[in-house]
Amino acid sequence: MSSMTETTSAANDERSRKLTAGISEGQLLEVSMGPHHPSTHGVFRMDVVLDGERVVKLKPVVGYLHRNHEKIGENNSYLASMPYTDRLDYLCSLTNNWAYALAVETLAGIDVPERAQYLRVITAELTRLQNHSSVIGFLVQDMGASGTPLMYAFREREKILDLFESLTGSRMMCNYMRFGGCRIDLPAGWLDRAKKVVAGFPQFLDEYENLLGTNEILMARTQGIGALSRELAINAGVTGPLLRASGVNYDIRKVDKYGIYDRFDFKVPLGDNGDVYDRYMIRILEMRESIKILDQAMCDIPPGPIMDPKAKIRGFRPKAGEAYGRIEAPKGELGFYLISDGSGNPYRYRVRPPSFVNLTVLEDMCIGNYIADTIAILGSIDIVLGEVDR
Amino acid sequence: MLGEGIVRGLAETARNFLGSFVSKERLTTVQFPEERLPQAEAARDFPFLVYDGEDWQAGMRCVACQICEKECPPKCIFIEKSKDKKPDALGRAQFYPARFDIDVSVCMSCQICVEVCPFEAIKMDTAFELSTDDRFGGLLWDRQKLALSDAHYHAIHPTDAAHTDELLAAEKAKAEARTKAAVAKASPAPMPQPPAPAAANEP
Amino acid sequence: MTIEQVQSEIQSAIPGAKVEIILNPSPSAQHSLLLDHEHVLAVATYLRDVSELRLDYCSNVTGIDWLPREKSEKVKVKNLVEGVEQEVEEVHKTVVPGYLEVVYHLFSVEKKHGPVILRLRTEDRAAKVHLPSLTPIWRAAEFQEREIFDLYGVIFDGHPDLRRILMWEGFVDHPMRRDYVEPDDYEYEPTPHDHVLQRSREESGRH
Amino acid sequence: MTETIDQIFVILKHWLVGHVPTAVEPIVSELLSVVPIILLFPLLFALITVMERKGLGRIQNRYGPNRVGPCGILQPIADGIKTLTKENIVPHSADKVVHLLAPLLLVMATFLGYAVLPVGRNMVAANMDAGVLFFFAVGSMTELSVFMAGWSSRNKYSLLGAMRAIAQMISYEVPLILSSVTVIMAAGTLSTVSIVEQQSGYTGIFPHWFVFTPWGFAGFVLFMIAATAESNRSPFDLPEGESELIAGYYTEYSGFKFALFFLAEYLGMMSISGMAITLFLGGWAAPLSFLTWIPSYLWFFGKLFFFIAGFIWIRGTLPRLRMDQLMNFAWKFMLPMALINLVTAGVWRFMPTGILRWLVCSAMVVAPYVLLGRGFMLGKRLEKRTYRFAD
Repeated sequence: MSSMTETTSAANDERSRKLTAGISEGQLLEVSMGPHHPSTHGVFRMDVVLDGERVVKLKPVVGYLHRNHEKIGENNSYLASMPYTDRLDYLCSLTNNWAYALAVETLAGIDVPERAQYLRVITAELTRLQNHSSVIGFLVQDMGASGTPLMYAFREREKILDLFESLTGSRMMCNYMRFGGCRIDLPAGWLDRAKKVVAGFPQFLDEYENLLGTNEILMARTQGIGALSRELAINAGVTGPLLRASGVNYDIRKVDKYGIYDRFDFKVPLGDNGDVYDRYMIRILEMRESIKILDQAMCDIPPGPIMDPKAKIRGFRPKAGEAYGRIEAPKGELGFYLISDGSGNPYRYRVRPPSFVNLTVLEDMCIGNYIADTIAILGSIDIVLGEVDR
Repeated sequence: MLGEGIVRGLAETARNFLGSFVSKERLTTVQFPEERLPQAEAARDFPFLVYDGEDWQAGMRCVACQICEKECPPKCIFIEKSKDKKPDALGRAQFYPARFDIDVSVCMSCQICVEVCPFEAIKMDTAFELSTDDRFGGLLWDRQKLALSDAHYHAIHPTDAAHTDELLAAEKAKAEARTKAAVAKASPAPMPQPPAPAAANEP
Repeated sequence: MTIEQVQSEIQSAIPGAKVEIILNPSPSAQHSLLLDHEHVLAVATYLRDVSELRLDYCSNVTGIDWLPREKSEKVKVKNLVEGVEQEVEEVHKTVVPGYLEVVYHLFSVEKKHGPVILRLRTEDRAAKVHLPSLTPIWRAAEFQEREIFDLYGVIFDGHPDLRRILMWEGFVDHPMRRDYVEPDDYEYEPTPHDHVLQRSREESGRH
Repeated sequence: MTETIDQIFVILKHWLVGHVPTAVEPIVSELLSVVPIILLFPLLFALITVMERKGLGRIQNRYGPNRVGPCGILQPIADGIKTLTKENIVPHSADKVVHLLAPLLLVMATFLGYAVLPVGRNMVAANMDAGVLFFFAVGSMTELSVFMAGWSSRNKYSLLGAMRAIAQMISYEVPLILSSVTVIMAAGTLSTVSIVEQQSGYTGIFPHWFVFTPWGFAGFVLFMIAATAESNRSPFDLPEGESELIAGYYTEYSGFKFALFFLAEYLGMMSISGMAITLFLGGWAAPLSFLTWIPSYLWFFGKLFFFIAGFIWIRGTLPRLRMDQLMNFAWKFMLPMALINLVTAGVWRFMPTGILRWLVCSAMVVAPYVLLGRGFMLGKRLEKRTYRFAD
């Protein structure tokens, strides 16, 4: 019960009141940052109240990209929702695919063959690499580095997207996984190319750390900014690198051991301060762990079928019931909750988007900081509006 | 805080600045219209309808079963079944699409139609420079625009096409065996049934 | 801990709490607990702080709209109406009023287990759509409950900031309800797709 | 011969002036000094924009503009046509007169600074006795126009940007001027021409530039940091900080007025680099005695190019500071350092020549630098962290 007072959003109002005590209404500046703003990562809006440059109140406003994804899912067959999941978090379509496939497989009790599991791990970890690298690029870009870190990140990301293209036919909208396996097998020579890309990745990370790791300006801008306490992080349902930067050891790859993650030797980096710098560094360290997983997976991948022979592509109708399937997407816990009524379309198709839930604590982190910090904090949450607004 | 980190960063950018003049690894830009990367075999853009032989109308594999129309996530396919039947590649009388329209402004290149098609009749093209100045007519492709030869399919997706050919050959052999058995059982031969996968899909 | 154990634990800890098990017949076997409105806050606080389960993390909050006499809900209807007589597998033609349901998926970060699924149901779909908010217990529900309020019209009592979140202020209906009808007043621009979509709808209507 | 090439523009000007009636001679003479500046530096600005974009491109591992003309060299012309043909949008509630005046005043103010820059031997538009003073005086006029722009736009971002710009420029003017005071002390004059002339001698092959003394080097670094802030360049580009304030004080400007802001930014950058060259790097003087045959103006522009490249390099590397950090840096690091440097310059002046003078003066600069730097680190607890790993 002790954590209750700290974690409620009433605490924010209290802090707001304290900060504005003795300041008349006319002295506060209300700024509507977004929906068209260079660093809101799409069409996101923050209604900010400023005292000078200090944020005293901040309300996130979302929904500009709302297309009622869940309703589309209810009106489409199970299979037809798969390409729509690509468009949720459009940077990581493969992990979205996996989460949805996992939920449907849980719902219908479908097994996934060994090779397909390995393919899923490889593609998901590659997705994590490319997502995290572009996130740290965007984060530093938001702090005013004129594109250089982002371009380095994109240079590496392109290599991974090329791999995705030659495997799935598309760079970003991969639409690769199916209920009970994956759509197509690896083309000839793909694994060797992937190994080369993965082998070159630590070099990029070293380069990146050289560029910014000890940069005094970056440290001054990020250390101690937007600290998120352990209790609040758990209570507010924050997941992913944000949660781990606050020192909570919770990685669904380790907790649920979905797929075949129990076979790989990797560690979960944890931060102690939960500030922007920790989130930035946790992502870099997570990439290094992902490289470890990739090395093992690409070494061990067995031959065999990639689809469960019992799985049906056409006319798929799971029995009535419900299932919640979740994975550790690069942004946090991505869950799909499906209710089947026995027909070809899900009765309820719910997405638990990590970046939407992570936005809950934006105000908590921003109040009392400068307006420039809100940008850095928002960048460190790593939101993708396709997923927030659905 | 003495600026070591800044100096290291400056050294790193200098390295990249110079490296971009010598190393192709660093300067990864492909200058598009002049330079083109080879397209991946799995590349997919918009669907096309495969036809065998020379005449696109006679050789069209599509039998207007409308599975793709139903499964298409953004519902961009429209099919009108023919009233009459025409012989397909195996010589059996089949329906054919009297209309087959795809609205490529809506199509999201997801390849679901290809996967659900039991007749290997719809495949993904790799052409991507498709801009047109006619927003309405130019992006609504009819069956004539969609029809592309099997040779084209072989050219863009050789591995896939070889696999498809195997499947079709197996199908053909099965159908022939069935016809033979039917002939042996009783002449005159009954109307050949559509191949097995299609039957499996009837709700 | 099985779902029955959780049920009995809650019932012994919070006297008077009505906890009903909703079985899930699918292979996922994720069964859930239906709670009553009066005791849900107590139950939630208990589950988070006192119980051995330590469900400190509310992952997912889902709204569901159950229409009256929906054919698909025949299994669930039986659970609701007859409760204990589950073995009866006959199709009842009883008219069950529709209701809105909110589902909470709870996990434990500390003990690394889950999910424990809680359900809350409104009395009907029109007037009595109030439910107690669990945001004071789990902050994670704040935005998700707002979303359910927005898209389904469930009114969460005790929510600190219950406003529309995905739709704009001033929007009237709740678009995720099953019987939602698209308004005909949005900015409209003809595209060739309208024609195709119209025909494909007619076509699929025939099937 | 080398003398003639070096003085060719001066000779040409005198020759031209000799052909006009005596009555208009002063006006023509001034025009002949002013017009080349107004023509040359905007041309240089065009060149620098393409250089910057290509340089940043290479730093970021891409080509940069390469479509217009050979290697994209004609890109500025295309940009110019684009900005000239764009619609001039003035916000409905803006103060229209001030909104129009702000960019004009800004460009005018930045151009005025060039009057006292000796771009070559005998090549200065106005050889004032108080040249340095004049330069800083007109330099501070830019603050006014920036605030005019931010205020008149009636935009919250513009206002915030203008507020930041004022605070930043005024704060950094202090270390900027204090660091140049060392040179004025050493040279004993405020005239830019004499400051350069004092540096144009050689010991052996090495020049007598002020940057080659402990106080001169420290002053130069301080001057350049302050100059970066004065010209709103990264990492001090907060007033326009695009990720926070869209474009800061010129958010509401479009078309040609926007281009004027852009022009002014680069002109300001060049003029302040020119001043740094004049004060610390010997102006138009050759860096080594045997290179004096190369015309003086080429040396000046060569050094200018070097400075611009440095600005681009820094812009391509560093993230932006935050407002409070920027102010802290100005008042808690730059100002004390500039003051200590002033004392150092005095000590240097009165100590006898020799190795001891070097040691004492270097220590006087380095010790406070280390102390202040470490102090910053400890005060904020900034450090490279280590992380825990869980299984």
